[in-house]
Amino acid sequence: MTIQKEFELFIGPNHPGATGNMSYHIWVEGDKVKKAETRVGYLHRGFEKLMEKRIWMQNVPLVCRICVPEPDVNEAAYSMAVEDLMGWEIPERAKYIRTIILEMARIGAHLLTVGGIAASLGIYTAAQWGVGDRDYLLDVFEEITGARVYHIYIWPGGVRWDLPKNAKELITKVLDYLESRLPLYDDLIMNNKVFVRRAADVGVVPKDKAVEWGVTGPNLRAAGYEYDIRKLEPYAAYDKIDFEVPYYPKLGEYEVLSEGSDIYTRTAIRMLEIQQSIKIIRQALKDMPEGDVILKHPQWFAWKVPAGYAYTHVESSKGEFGYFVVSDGGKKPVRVHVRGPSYTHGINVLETIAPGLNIADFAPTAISLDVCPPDIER
Amino acid sequence: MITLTIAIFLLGIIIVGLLNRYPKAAGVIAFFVSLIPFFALLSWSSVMNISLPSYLHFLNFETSWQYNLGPGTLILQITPLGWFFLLLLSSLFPMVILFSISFFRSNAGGFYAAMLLTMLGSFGILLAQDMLTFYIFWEIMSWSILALVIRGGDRKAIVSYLSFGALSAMLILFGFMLLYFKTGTYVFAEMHLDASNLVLAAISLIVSGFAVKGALMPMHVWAPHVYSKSEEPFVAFLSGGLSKLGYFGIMLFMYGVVGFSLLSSWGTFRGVPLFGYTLAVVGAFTAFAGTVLAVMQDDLRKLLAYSSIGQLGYITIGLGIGTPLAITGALFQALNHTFFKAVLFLAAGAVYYRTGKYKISELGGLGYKMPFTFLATLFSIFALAAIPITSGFAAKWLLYEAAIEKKFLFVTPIMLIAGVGAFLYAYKILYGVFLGEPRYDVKEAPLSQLVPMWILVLPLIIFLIFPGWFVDLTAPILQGYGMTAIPHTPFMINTSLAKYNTLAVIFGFIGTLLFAFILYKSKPQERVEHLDNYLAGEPPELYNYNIAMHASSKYYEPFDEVFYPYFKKGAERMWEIILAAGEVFGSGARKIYTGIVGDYSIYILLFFLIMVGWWLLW
Amino acid sequence: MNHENWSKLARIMSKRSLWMIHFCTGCGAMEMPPVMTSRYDMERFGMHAMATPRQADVFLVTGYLAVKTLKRVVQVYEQMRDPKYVIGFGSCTINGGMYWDSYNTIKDLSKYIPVDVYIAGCMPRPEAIMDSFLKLFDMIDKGEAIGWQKYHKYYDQYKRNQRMAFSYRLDEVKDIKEDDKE
Amino acid sequence: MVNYIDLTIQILVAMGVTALGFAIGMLFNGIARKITARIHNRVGPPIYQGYIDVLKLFTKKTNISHGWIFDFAALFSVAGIALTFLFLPVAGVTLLSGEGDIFLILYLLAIPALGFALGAGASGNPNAAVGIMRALMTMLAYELPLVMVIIAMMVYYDTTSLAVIVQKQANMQWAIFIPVFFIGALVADMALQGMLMEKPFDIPIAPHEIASGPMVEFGGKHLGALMLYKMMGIVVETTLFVDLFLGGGVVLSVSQFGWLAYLVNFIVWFLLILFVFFIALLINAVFPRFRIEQALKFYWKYDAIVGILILIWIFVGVTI
Amino acid sequence: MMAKELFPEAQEIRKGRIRIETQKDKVGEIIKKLKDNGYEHFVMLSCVDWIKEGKFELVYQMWSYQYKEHVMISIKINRDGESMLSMRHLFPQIETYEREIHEMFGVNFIGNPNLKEFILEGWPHMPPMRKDFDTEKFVKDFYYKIPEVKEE
Repeated sequence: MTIQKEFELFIGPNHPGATGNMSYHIWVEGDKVKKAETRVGYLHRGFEKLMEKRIWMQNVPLVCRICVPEPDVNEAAYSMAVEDLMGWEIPERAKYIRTIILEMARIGAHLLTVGGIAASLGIYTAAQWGVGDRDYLLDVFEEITGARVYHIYIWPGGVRWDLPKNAKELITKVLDYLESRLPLYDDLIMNNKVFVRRAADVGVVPKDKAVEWGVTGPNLRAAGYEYDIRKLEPYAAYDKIDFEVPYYPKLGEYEVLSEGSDIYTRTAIRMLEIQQSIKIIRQALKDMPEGDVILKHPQWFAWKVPAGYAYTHVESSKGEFGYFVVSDGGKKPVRVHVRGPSYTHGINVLETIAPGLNIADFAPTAISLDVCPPDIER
Repeated sequence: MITLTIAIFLLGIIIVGLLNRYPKAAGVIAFFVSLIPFFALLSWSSVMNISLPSYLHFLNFETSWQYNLGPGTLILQITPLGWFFLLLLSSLFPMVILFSISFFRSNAGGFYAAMLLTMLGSFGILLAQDMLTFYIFWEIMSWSILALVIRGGDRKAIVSYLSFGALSAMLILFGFMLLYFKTGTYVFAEMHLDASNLVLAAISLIVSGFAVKGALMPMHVWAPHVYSKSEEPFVAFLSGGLSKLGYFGIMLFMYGVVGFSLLSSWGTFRGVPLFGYTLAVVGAFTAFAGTVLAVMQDDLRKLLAYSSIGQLGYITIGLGIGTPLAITGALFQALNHTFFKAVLFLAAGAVYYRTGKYKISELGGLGYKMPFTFLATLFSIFALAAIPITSGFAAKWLLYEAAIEKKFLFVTPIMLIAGVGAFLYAYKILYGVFLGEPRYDVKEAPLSQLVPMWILVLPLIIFLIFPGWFVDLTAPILQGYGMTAIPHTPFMINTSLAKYNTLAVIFGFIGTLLFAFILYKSKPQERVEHLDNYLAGEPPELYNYNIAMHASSKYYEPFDEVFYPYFKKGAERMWEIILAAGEVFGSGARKIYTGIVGDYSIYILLFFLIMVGWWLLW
Repeated sequence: MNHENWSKLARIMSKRSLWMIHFCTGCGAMEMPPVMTSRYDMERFGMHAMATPRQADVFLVTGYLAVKTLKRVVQVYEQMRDPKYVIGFGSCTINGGMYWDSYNTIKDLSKYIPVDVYIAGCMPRPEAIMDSFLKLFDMIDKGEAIGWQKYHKYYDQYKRNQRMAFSYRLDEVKDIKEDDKE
Repeated sequence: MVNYIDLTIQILVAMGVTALGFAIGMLFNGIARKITARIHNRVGPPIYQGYIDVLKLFTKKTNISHGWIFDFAALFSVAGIALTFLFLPVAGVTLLSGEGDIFLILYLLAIPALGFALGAGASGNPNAAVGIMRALMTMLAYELPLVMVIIAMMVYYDTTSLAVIVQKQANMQWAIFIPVFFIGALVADMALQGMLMEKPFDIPIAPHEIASGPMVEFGGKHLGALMLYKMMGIVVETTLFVDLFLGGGVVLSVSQFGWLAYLVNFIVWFLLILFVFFIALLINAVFPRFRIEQALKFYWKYDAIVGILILIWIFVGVTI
Repeated sequence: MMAKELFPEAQEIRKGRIRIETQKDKVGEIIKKLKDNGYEHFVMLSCVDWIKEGKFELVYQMWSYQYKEHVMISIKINRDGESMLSMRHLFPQIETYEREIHEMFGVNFIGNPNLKEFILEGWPHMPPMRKDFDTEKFVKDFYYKIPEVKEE
């Protein structure tokens, strides 16, 4: 009888350490992970199949369900892909509104993630605060778009309707509130000695491999690359807005305490991005021109999109969100393929860096990579 | 009648030796022979002020025995101290033999013969009244143990036992020679010692010699090898019984021959002789290091071996402190250790008998398959970890009290932490072997193995309820040293610092258990399968019911990671210093660091010789 | 205390201390954090999330269920101890919602496990979720939340449906249909 | 002759005190959750939530078991912790064994822990096994500084009895007012944090890592019993701290004031353990948890060094 | 060097989007060359089912942070059973994409040992993302026909 030395643990699907409905199957000996396998597919709905069955416009409500914490990036990327194929240039005001919406969504998602990282290391207060503060953002979303989570506000050709009259005050109020809260988060998380001990130099993605492995977004910036699609290939109104991309080792007010690319740096980058997002929204609100917010297009439900291939990508809170759309000139897309950032982070990267981690560090590492299962399996 | 006994023993040895091909018959004969010491013990119980019931009066062993041997006279006589240690050995010995009957399937005659010879040797040691007798029987015991170690067949074990046995014997012999040189007599009673350095050297040598047998820390190297590579029943006897002979020797010479007042004359610290203080510190270090090393082991027998080293360290502490409280505690710990460690080794034997495995990481889930073995183990582990529902607690408690009474500020925390460390390895045994994933489909151990285990558990329960009885046993021993027994009633022990009332503990425990039971029995329950378990929602059938769920391999990995560097570094540093010293003597001296146990023991011997020489000159 | 009073007490206790299983089955789980935190705070009702099914009383099936997840849901549901309650969350659990033509999501949760309360909407607002909790309390109080009893009673049927769904095989569905006719 | 009436009264009082201990434990659970909720900006559950939870667990319709060793756990845990409580001087009164020996209490505290560990091991879940490993190592970690401080106190007060220590602190001569034991109290408070399994030392039950650890397979009445153990554990451990450093809550002498003294002492004791627990909760709310080896290093490096300094202080003080 | 310079046959769809149509045996070479020339980020591997032509189109997509350019390397293989060489040695994440395409389209990748079940579990029918798999019909025949639990 051969005796297996490792024992098997399932982190998820029914486990507090799993982000959403996914599962990590880990083999552990003693306290060290020897091997990890990501198991996905628990959320598979066959979106890409469904999209082929629906007309272009019907797909907008579908795509936003691909990433639950931050649905707007999907709408934006899909809309941009359609606009790309159609050759549309959307109104200037719509671009600014998209910027505002996307950045607000980013703040919300980052608050969730930072809270999640902190909670996975034990600061439940941070998670409670993060989700609680995010709720004020959702209120603004509700005021603007009519929905809390799935907004379906960004459409091909612009945004569905103009901002309400009091939008500026509403948004500014929330931003002021959030800004007043950020020092508290710093005290609770980033300046917490125990947090630093737990998070620094843990769950390191090798810097030289990060790009090759397809790491994107804050995780890539934590590894020391100043890569941000908002800067590289500006969409919406990002080319007209002045903002900084935080990356390791430029951690602003946070001390550089580690070699980077670890849980601590990834958290710090996210905290800094929240500040930058607030800055971006304020600028966008200030610079926003008047005018139409959507293209005047006659037949919403009878679009025929010219044949061709389009790939558009946006910088989501998790990384690069890309839409590969193929049209044959018909009423329905031939193929929509979504590139979620979690696809590489959650499967390949995590499986590679997991061996050697402690059990205690596994869930925080996975959460700090911001793995969101619905965009893996769609 | 002692002559007759020795004759029966020798006859028995020859018979069982000849019956090598009939292991069961040899075992039965050996078992009956092995009962003789116990009867002798009963007949001598008047030494301990215990009167025998009238129907046992036919037992009539004479209390002293002499034989003229040319250069000296062999004197054997029963003393309270000898009686106490004989109690431990003679009650353990038949049980071990009984266990062996079903344990050995072939080739057992030699084993029984050597065991009987070992017992004969220890019998003599415990009764010896002069150094010559003592040494002769000591050698008989040592060599017959060697025969048993050789049966284990591991070269490293044999070499390490041989070299450390020789070292021990040499140290003892050298000490005896010094004493003889000083006093001109072999007989303990006739020695008149003074506070000279020569006597101090002699007693230091003798105590270090016995410490080798008692596996005290710097000289413990042989114990893990021998314990882990010999046959189970023998190891149970060796660890449970024979290791106590070292402590018997220490007690005999420290308190019997030299005496407390003479020890104090070489300097005291807060009323404790410096000699004893050193011993206590070494004992505390042994207790701690043995515990830490035990936690790191994966081999069940090695774990138990290091645990033995750690637990025996407590006895050393007690002997070192040397107050009545401490000596009572040390003797109590010796008694507990005899029984619980024997049970643990026998249980390990039973587990091996059924599964053929010793590695903890390869065992698992035997608790429901071998419930009685498990329960016996559980009781022993309660005693080992000093949980207050066995007598294990009383012993540790006495030692702690003694240490606090003498204000051992730095030794007591180490003792307590070693006690907590015992929980760690105790749970490793429980979880790794008996709980967790059921990996083996085996039957309960045979009855002839269970009965000895359970008989050996009994004293742990009896002395839980009546710790006062134990204190009664120690009274004559302490009287011999001019001390009085600690105040007690059958259920209660008093010290100057606190009281320990077992009745309160037992009735409180039974009461609260009843309370919990009523609370708990309120609802029905159903038994579920092992794999109907929390797997984060994953259905086990998807994995063909094949999910490894036993976490015992490297169970305390974080612990190992924290402590291993210190132990490794410490040893390395020591050898670096030795190498640097060797450099002075020339290039050939580099061979000193050979990694062979025998060589190390010679170094230790050299070290002691140098020390002794220095003392003599001074 | 007689049996009736005892079970009444049990119902009151179980209503005021519903422990939820921590299993985010679908995208509806996104509205669970707000419900658990300062805005809505379901711990006011004594509800909080539990890591393992052994400790939990109420299962929130948050949204659509892929068949792969359904297997886990059934496993978890069976590991929970009676009395246990299920809240179907969002339109997807009622009729498949916007995934009505998806090949991988089940369309009606109550075919596989008994559901005590449904919440409509995609996704339901926290207020709706809180309302469903109150509704469930009410039902427990009146002894109407008997999903777990139904599961024991019609165990065969539930098991059959689960088996059919897990197999994905069209022929098995037809076979059972014919059996029913006979 | 045994006085049966006295014995009966004693047993009844013991049962009452045990029940009271459990009641206070459950109340503490509610208070803890309320306070934590306030820190989270939430309303939180009602203060009596602990009672409801435990009653609910005991009224669950079905319970599962992994065999008799598993059942053993629940029994042992409740019995052990109740026994420990009976041996503790509560507001200056000890029911069993008037002396209340500290070593005995420390070892009695191991009974429920070991029982719990047995049950968790018997469930066969690796999460539980890892949790127990962490629990035992945390125990090893916090015991070192704790016993150092306790031994310093034993030598200072020249007794190993908790009851005597409480007596010697009467008339508000609390140990915490002595500078060396003020530092000692800080050290012991960190150890208490580990004892109570509050962050940063809630390593054994870390839900994100090992899904609530040892409790993973416990449900229904088993979990109810374990919750009782945990809740009572809070009372026992905070009482131990209060007895050691805060005079056990004894402010009025029984001989002078009679039953009034019992009442006042009891209220003071309650407020003091609540205060000690409150501090633990505040630390709990704002800290992440350590990794297990970090906890070991924290206790054995920083805490233990302070502990050694205290021992040296006492050592020198005693010698001179 | 930019993709246009490396491969003259590449066509620029619009600014920053390059498309290279090629044969399947050249893919590895092209990816390798692009990887060495600054196109270090492998974005994704997509599959398009052109059912009328009877072809699968595999699109390897890469991005250069340096030139801010997105390259789609497109090949077509036969729908019925033609397999493709695995590119997992070039970028580790390709393995996962291949695994998904294997499951969803039924394309076999030679040299990828890890083509086990990924998203679906126990799926007995044709790979669902193929155009000839009718999800609506499947749903009607399967999910809607599972009987309700009858209560007496």
